[in-house]
Amino acid sequence: MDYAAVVILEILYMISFIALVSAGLAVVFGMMRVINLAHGEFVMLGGYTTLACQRAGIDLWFSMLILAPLVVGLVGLIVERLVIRFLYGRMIDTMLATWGLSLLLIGIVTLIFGSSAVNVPTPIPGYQLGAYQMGGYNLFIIGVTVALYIGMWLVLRYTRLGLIARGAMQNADIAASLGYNPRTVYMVTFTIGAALSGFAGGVLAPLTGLLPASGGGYIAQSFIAVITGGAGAVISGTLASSVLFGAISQIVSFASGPVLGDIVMLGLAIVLLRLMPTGISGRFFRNSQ
Amino acid sequence: MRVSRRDFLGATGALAVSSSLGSVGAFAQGKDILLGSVLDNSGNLDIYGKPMVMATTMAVEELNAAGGLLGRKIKAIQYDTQSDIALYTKFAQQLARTDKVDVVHGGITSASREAIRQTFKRANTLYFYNVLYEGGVCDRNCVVTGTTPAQAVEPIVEYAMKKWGNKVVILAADYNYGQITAKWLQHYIKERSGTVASTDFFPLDVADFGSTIAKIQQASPNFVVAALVGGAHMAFFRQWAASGMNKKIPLTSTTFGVGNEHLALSPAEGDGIVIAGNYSQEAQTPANQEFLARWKKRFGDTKIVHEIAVSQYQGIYAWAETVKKAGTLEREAMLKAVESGITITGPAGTVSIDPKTHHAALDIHLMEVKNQKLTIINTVKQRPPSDTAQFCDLLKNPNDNKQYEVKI
Amino acid sequence: MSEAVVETIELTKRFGGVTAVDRVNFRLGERELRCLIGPNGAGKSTFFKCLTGQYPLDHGSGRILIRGNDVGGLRPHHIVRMGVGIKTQVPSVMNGLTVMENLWLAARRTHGWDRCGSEVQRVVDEVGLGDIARRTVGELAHGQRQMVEIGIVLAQEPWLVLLDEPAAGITGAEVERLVSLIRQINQTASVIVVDHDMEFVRMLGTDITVFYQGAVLMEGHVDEVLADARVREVYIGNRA
Amino acid sequence: MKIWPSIGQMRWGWFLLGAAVILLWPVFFDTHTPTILLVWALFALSLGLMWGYAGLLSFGHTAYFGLGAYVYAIAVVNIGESTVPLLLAMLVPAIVAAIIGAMMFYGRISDVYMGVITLVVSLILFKFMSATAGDKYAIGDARLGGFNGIPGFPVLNVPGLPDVSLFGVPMYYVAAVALLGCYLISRWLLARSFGRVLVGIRENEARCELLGYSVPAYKTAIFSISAAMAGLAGCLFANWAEIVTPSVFSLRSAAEVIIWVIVGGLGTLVGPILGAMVLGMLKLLLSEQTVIDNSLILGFILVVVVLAIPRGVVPALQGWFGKRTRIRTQRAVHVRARRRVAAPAPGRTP
Repeated sequence: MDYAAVVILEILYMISFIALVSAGLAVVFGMMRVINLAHGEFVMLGGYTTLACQRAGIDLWFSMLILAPLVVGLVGLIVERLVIRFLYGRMIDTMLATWGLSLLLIGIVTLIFGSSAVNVPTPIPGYQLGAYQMGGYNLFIIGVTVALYIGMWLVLRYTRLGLIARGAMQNADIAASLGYNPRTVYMVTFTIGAALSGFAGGVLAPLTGLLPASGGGYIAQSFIAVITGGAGAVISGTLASSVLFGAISQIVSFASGPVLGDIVMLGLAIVLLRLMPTGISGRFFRNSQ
Repeated sequence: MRVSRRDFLGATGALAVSSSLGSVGAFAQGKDILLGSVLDNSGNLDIYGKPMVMATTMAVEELNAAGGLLGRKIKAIQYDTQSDIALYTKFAQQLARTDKVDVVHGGITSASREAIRQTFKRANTLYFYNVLYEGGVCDRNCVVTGTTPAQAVEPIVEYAMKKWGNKVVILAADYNYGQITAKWLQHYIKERSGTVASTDFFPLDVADFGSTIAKIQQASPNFVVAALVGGAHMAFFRQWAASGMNKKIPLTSTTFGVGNEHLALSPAEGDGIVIAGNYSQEAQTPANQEFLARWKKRFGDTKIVHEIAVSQYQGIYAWAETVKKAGTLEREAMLKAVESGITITGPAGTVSIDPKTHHAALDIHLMEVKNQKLTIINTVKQRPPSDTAQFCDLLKNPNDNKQYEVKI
Repeated sequence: MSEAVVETIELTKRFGGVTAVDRVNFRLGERELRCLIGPNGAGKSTFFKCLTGQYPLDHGSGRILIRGNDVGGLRPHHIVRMGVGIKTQVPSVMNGLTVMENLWLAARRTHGWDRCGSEVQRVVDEVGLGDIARRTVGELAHGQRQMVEIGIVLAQEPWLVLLDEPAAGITGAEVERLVSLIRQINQTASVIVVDHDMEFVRMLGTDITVFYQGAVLMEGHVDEVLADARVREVYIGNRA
Repeated sequence: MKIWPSIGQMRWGWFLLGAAVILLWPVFFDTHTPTILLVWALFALSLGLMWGYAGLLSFGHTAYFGLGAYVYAIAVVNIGESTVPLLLAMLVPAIVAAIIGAMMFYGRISDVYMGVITLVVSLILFKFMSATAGDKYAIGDARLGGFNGIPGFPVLNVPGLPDVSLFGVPMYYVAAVALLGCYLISRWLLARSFGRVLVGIRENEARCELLGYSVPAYKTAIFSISAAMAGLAGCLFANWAEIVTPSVFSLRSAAEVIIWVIVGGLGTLVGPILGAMVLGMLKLLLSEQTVIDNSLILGFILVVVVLAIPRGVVPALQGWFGKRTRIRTQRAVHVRARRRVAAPAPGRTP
């Protein structure tokens, strides 16, 4: 019985994990049709920002919840100004340029921090669940993810920013008709997307440890979740695919091992893309956000 | 197209310059003894490789300062393999065929060793592997100065089973080191009539151990042995501590500390992990203290010194001793010298090469992590590589070229 | 009764809740030239795309017979291979290639390697593309690209030709040239032209099928159709 | 043929000069490093053929390179003689690509999704191969070895003579002949109707369909041919490295080949070859120093090339030095090639 609860919590954690690391990519992809292959490195940068701030004596919570998204958002802004804005409408070129960017960022972080694994202390102790000892921080991540998605939904639904965003998602001209330069909308979107990635990286840092190359581990999962989710409905699509992939990969992990979990998840992604070439949201959530 | 061809010629021209530079350099200093090394100085294994590269540099400098070998200077040719196996084979061939070095010290993971060992054997280049590993390599051309399971794994099992009980969970890295070490673990545990509740393998890029930790709790063993390797696997120790398991089920490891993992974990997270190995910076021997002082003078920071850096350092000294004894750099004579028994004293104690297996008998410490330090619980002097010795006798079968595994 | 070149029986096409084509029975005879007209949204383009296989046919929603063969469910390239030439609404040409290269690809489908060169030359002459034969199609004006696409259809030597709005973007003298080209095509092939340019349709001077709200409103010769009160009302009323 | 200027013509003079340089190289210089450069060039050629002429970008083309390497290693360990393994190393990737290609192309999957699926295929292979260290993972006598890969398999031998191994200079010639041969085959394919239809498909898929060409069949065929070439390159790589590890399936090697091709230039065959040789050489030189991180430089090059010379170096040079007509067609061709893969926005299908 306790074990069932443990399994369910781990599944929830995996779903949250995927949803959390996918959020930034989903926003950028959903609104700009830009697939940012440096997304994993933005997450990684969030982690290193947290680490650097924490080492500098800044409060850990403040570092991961506020500073990490700020710093990575700024990096995103710079990247958008220097690279991405020249490539709008050229999807494959954007993918290539951001891929180059990801290598570049890995190199820079390696130069600064070295390529050894480093860690941020875990600020929440474990707790007892029946006979089992559980990571308290995992609960925090589940909570943060839920809060993040509710927040995103509220912003999209009830604010002027959200209105513009929803307009841009359907058609870039709508933003223009509302009196906003689409280029500005893109710039802001990319910055917000980067900030969300940095947020995810900051929050996850205490749990996973940091390597310059650890972005690669995030990109595959979030890439697949977002693309499978589809561009039609950022929140519901990404959530749906996170739930699907998170649950399945964790169930398979429990049944056999983590490797098979990954492989089953990837295989499933191929099947889904074949069956639903416009993603889950293209099929089921046509008119929501 | 015309221009692109010119481009091509330009590139190949550069190539010619670079390759001829290499051979000209080697020729001009033809009297130097050439010591090659292939180690991961960058990439995700550089936590192991960087200090080994430094140790190589330091050992060669010290030997040269003491007059070199056979009256000749030693020149180190070190290549960075960037944690990429393909570069190992490339540079191994370069060392053996182009640079024509007299000896090679290198390789970190067992995967990298197996990628290059045969190259050196074919090229008749003496090869030293100076890293703890899963044991069993029986190759006359290859000298091993790192620990094997009989030396560093059995003491853990012995100590932990006596102290905590006989139900064990094994977690191991999913490549030959982890696979074979897990077999030895199972062998030693069964020998002491213990039970292995489960054995799980993890590819080097796995960083999420949530389901694993839950499964371990379900199995509720008396203790856990972790033979995990590399940066991503560090996450296990963190997640283990984050869930509070470090207070509940004792944890031991065959690899912890080798990459200075104890420094990356906070005291609260790392304390209590039991390991066994050849080296602790805390060892109060004069040899170790002097070694650390020299390191500090040369590189500044001694924090990063770990067991396999010391192993590499000792390996080079053992080879130097071999050359002195042989009086020549001819491979056969050096091997004869190895087989006559070589003994040196290094920072980690006495290293004596066993003529039958070309492995080293070493001093082994049982250690516990306390406040980011590897505190020595007890020490066994000159523990022999008895695992490999079960199968391997190079004096009798000099042409043996196999890696033996324990049968369970 | 002679075999029809094209025949649809109760052809129906729905998109979601909208019925774009509603139980259309249509028949095109040998060497016949027929115009499909109708106001925007009348279903003529949808009907056309059903014929070409661009819109797959739903199960149980009528049949399409081309020379007696049921082609419902076939993909466009299968239909084309029967000897059907298709020109789509938006000029669909290979923009990065030259005019001659475009024609070559069209000719190669029906002709052997050795004959393609002379076929391309024939079409260039017939359509009057000589001046632009070596230009990259992407650089040409809209009307010129329309003519290139007609040329592509010609190069296939089809016995059934389906043209969707061939006159769009073509002006003055070019229209006359187009009309004579279509007549020429009609010498060897049955032709369906979809267009709503009345002037152009009048110039073709042929039989007409009028679509309205997904169904056939009436059929007849151009003069009697254009004189019909219902057609005038539907057409002009809706266009205004 | 006068009708077809868009596909670069075979220039025998330059080809013979290039071939002469490659074939005479071992007379003067060391061959170990040049061998791998030839192998990488072949790999880049395989992707350049498919991407540059058919407009199909496989993000995970390294899957077929790696499959070639693994198939060779597994087969040669079991068989001993290298001729059949060499053929299998081309055949198996070709079949796998044909299956995956048919699944994608007959399913009308858009270009971006094709990118995702091809990448995921190589990720799956990477994960799977990394997890095969246990001794239960063996095919015949060959243990897959997980992260270690398969070391110490017999290298290529003279067909029929298992004892006469080809390594060193003979191995270099094998790679040289493979590269030159595949180049000629690619040229031949492009000069046939097959190649022209591919270019047509790149330019306008719907039009080719309406001309009666079976677009999915053509795409599947070129994907399969390209995979066979990549497999051959992988097999040669295995012979050069004398070990096969899962890193052949890694994201990094997937990225590398794309960088070589895009830097060298799309819509040419010599571009990818030169791109691979120059950047491959750069990669090797960089690993002999430890000051600057290797990935930093590669990343920088990729970003700069995409921004500054999106056509790639060779077409840009051709543009500057070639005849005016050539410039125009090359540019137009190229722009189409990029735009075609760029245009469709997923999730917005009508």
